[in-house]
Amino acid sequence: MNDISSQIPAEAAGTRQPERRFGEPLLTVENISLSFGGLQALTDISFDILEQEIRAIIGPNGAGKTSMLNVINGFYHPQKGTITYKGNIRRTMRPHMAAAQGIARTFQNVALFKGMSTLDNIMTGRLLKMHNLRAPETGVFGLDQVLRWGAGALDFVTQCLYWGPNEKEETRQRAYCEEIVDFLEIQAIRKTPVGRLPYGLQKRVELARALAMEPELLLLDEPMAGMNVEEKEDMSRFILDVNEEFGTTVALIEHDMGVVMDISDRVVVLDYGRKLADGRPDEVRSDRGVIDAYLGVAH
Amino acid sequence: MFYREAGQFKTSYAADQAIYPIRQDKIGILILFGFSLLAIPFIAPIYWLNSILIPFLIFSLAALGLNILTGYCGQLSLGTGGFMACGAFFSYKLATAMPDTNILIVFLLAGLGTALVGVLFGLPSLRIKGFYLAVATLAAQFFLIWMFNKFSWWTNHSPSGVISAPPRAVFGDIDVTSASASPEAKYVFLLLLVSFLALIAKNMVRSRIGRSWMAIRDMDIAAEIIGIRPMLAKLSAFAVSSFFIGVSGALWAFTYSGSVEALAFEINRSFEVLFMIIIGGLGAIMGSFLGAAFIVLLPIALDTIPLLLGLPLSVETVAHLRLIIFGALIIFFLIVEPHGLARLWQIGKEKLRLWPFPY
Amino acid sequence: MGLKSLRWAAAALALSVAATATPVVPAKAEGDQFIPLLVYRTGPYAPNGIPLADGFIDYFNYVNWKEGGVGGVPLSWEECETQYNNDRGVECYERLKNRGASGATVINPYSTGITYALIGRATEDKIPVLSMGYGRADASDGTVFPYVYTAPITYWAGADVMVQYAREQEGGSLKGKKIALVYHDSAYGKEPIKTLERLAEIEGYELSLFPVAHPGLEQKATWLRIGRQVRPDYVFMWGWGVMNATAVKEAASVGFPMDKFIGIWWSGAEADVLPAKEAAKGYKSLNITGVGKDFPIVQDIVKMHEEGEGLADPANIGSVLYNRAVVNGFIITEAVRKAQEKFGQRPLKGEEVQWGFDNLAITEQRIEEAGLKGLMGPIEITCANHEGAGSALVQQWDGENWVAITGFIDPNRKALWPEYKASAAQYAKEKGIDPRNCD
Amino acid sequence: MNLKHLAIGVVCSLGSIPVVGLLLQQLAEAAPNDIFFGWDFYIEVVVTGLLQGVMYALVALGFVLIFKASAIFNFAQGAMVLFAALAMVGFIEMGLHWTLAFLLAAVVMIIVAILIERVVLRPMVNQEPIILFMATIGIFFVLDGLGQTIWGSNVKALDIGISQTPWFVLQGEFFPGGLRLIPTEVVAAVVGALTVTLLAVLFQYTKVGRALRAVADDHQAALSVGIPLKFIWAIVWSVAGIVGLVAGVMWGTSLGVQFSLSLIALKALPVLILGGFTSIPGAIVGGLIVGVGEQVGEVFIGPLFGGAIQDWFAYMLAMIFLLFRPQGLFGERIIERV
Repeated sequence: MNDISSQIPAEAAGTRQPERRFGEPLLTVENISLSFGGLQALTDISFDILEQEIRAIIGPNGAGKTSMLNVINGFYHPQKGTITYKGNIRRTMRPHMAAAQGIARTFQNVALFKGMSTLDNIMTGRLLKMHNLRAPETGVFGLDQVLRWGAGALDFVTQCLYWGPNEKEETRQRAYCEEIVDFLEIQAIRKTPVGRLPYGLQKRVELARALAMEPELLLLDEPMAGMNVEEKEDMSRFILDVNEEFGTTVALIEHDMGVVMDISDRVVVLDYGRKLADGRPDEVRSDRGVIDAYLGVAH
Repeated sequence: MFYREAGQFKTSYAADQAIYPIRQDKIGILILFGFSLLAIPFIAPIYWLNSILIPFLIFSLAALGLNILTGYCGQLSLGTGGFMACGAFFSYKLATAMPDTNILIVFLLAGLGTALVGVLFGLPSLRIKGFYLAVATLAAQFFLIWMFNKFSWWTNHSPSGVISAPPRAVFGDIDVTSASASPEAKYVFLLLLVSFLALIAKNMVRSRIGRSWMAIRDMDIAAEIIGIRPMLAKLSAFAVSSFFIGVSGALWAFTYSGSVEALAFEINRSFEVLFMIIIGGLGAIMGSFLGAAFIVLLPIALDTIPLLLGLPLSVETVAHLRLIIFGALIIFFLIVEPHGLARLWQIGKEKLRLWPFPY
Repeated sequence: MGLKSLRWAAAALALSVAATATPVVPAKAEGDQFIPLLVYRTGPYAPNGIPLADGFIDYFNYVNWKEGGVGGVPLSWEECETQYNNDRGVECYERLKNRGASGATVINPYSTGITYALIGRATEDKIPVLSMGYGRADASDGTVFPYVYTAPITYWAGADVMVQYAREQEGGSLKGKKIALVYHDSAYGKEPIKTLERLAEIEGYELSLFPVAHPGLEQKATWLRIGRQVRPDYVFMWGWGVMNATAVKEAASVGFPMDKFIGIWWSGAEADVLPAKEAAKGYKSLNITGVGKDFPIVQDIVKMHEEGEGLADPANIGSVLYNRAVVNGFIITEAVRKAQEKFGQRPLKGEEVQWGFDNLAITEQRIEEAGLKGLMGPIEITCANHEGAGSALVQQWDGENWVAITGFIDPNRKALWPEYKASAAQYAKEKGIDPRNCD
Repeated sequence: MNLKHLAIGVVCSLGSIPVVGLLLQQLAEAAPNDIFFGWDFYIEVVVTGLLQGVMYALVALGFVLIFKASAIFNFAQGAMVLFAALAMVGFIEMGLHWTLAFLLAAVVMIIVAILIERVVLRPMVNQEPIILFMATIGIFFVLDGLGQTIWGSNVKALDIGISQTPWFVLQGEFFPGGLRLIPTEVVAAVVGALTVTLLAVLFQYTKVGRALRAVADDHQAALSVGIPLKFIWAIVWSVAGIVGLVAGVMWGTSLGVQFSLSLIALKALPVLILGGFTSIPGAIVGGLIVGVGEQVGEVFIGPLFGGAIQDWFAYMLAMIFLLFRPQGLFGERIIERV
């Protein structure tokens, strides 16, 4: 797992066969309903996300798109419905558990760690992958837990002393982060506190942080909001590259229809917390209900 | 001119991650440490050792502890005094119950005990935030002080509830605790201990654990979504912070004051330490030291200024003026540089780097 | 001024703070006997601290004015504001201990907390600590505490006097009576508990304890229980600062008879009863000095003020705590005088003054001669006995003034000394102190 | 919405009084040596607590006003109480009637408020809450020092013509000795109730009140629709100063005006977290709960632990409560969004 070179497929990624692109459903949501007090945010939503596809979620403001992402990464708990992730039905969980299972996320309003530098933000994304020490697996009941605790304590000590395994691990993870920095072309702002960066770069750093988690499923909440055309082009390129080179499944919310139609494989349309349409971009584009929703026809 | 980093290239990530990546800084800090260790004990007057340097070092440690919790993890705490009291009373009980144990181990155990108490009182932080949490930590403050004051077991049934530190040595027969120890020995002991603990703190905040604290501080929701367990991060911050504060409380009772009652750790102590980290700089190890120095020195300086100027002010007027000036200075500093002395220090360094060119 | 220049100002300020913190030794004439004064003229205890500090400076000034000092050696002093705060007290001590021609003569901490904090330090520095009517009672044992003096009387002895007085009021027996102790929940307030508990067994009264949390603003619950539930025959109080005034008010409001309510000598100053006004009428307290201005020495000080030589606020002259400071000052100058007999008339070191204390005997005759008759009882300090066998009287508030209603009462020292000894022995054991030999 | 919540809060609180009483009765039977319980005594303790609670609420009210309008946790409220009371006593000592002195002291507090807004708040707009909090501690020191420099540190009696002798009302079978009421406290309760009503009306029905609520909701938005933020802040601090003056007068008449008055701010903090930092009715109900809880706790539970538990009892009460309702009694429910 820790061998970095194996994590980043080299140029070979481009040679992948198109027909092999989509695999099994990575995540399936079925009949999800969510409400806050009296407010119904999502009603009976079902769709799936296939491995390695780029799935767009669109809809007018207040359609429940962000709530949907929040449900997927465990921040909101739906009152009804099931989520199946990698073939297992998921129980109620906290967001950090979703993260541990390989779901990463960016936010509509940039949610970077403002007091830290770009590099530290990205390194924070590596937290789950960092282990100074690993407890050996013995398979003996109880002993494993004890060993894990012991390893955790020792790990803490090495962090206090910044010594041995800790320094090695820091350096190794740093190298990984530097790869992402290169990939997203943000070398120049490595040590800049992110609070001082312009909005477009902040969005990029946020993507970098999400990538540092080596996610299997990447949730992007309006990655291109507030950007100019060139920035949007850059960002689209990055998303496509991530999807192709790392093979990461992407679910994204976006308002720019042009971008959505260009880069997504399939689109799900929400309105007023209900699913309106689901399908390939060109199918969705011609859907009567979708057009009505966007043009504001009364329901 | 001499403060140039041009020509210093880092060829490995390890070198780039060092505490002081710039060579001049490294040399500077080594000289400062060497001077503090080898020269100050011999040249500083006893008054400086006893009344300024020793409390400064102890307060720095407490500020360091609070800075980990408040500056790095973003959890505002007003319970510092209570945790210092824990350290003081735990170490007193341990030191008197096990007179033959090395005092360093006693301090360590007292710190660990305080860490446990810190975790206990940190539990509400999982539910409540901001000023609500701050007020909730006052519960810890008042409860702990009451407990040490109320149950005479903590003071070995001293009729007045005062503990007085027994003399103990770290090695050989050079005492470092209680009033009978020489100020020089106490100072050197404190300098080494506090420097070591500061190094540990620095290492923590540039490692994984420190990053998870800062992530919680900057945006707890995003931190959780990238996989940080808020409970673990917050409680570990409470534990580490309380450990530092507990050790500083033990040092306060054993090396500075020699004898304390629980009321010595009342709410004002909490505010004092909070001032230190705000003035010094939240989220800066250096800031804890600068802030502690400032708060220790300011009242003494304010007392001395009228004497220096030869103003015939009564003690009463000076005392009142001191309150006013103290308050006004704090407001002034907060307005001018809310990021504290540490930031001023940094700005100064950046200026020096470019000097004599303005940009 | 831009933010930038302000920033420079801030940096410059921070640096100058560091620079000016260097203690300056003010120019003092050579040949002074220097006495550091730890005062609190500000903060929550200022109402009590101001008359105390005023009494000191007026008395020392008076000695210089009248006789040109002690044995020709002028007195000098410097006030240091502690705000009744232990750390500041320690800092003041460290700052002042080496001032003057020969360093500090003696320390008067005027706070039990500061006394505790200074005992070890002062012993190490060989500077006597005179904790007059406060501090550690067991420090009366001069073999364990060679540099600490509790003269003329300790809290334990004070508790004993209170019980004696109450017994006398009850016609000689306290059997079956109820006594409540309302105390400041701190080192200070807890001092009398052991003594009162011991006496409860002997006298047969029932003791109930009512701690009051610092600073003592909240006593409603305490007095509800006292007034409605426990209904004691007597209430004793170990209070300080705002706690006293609050207690007197609350006692009045639950209708507790004021003349059965007796405070320790720190609960019987003007500031303690004034806020309660007429409700406080009849309230009693102990005092270790006489009350009022009707003493030759106080009259002399008034004269000094008339001649424009006074230093303090004349309104404080003759107040309870002012008088106490005068007596305290007198004990110090007597100790210096005694020490001069042995070491000569020059500024003396703390160590030398300690000898003066150890051999100090202030007789009735000497008191009268110095114009303090009625202001204090005789004391006799020895190497082993640092309490000096002083005494206390009971005073009562008549709505306008404090009035002494008894003469000086001697505590039952025979019973107290074994207690001092035992407690001091435990301290010695804990600190690894070898008691000195006084024979 | 506030009225409904207030009603529920009051009913629940009142309802819990007999329940707690019954529990304590059981406890007293279990530990007769430590606890003494009688219904008449209990009622008297509760009444004392309620009256005391109003006094706390008066102090807490100042905090709430400022927090509501500027999201500042104003630690200097205690010092403002002391400063106001000192000013008033100062004017009385100059020979003025107390009503006139009160008005002049109010003017002083308005000047103080304007100064604070000008010198401290204006340069610190948009700072983090914790920095502003520390700045108010700075204000605390300045006001404490200034007050003592001008008026001295001595205890001063404050007499506004309220008798100190307790009344004993309802003398009869149930209360053999009568129910003890202290006139100062009764007056304080009435004044407290009036102050709250006045503030509620001010907030609800005046133009300034509407602006205040708008500012409380969202500074930026309020600013953008043309509400003069600085003016509003000056108003709020003035009102908080005057509420502090009222509290100072009430506390001052019963304790004497002196330094320790500034410490009662600490007693108001548990009230704040119970009632919510932003709710005026919360301050009142919180004050009552803390007042009663504290007195009942100290009288009936305190003896089990050796007493003097008042200091932390209120905080623990508030903290345990917070664990179940993190936003306080009347605070608005927090829905987190990303």
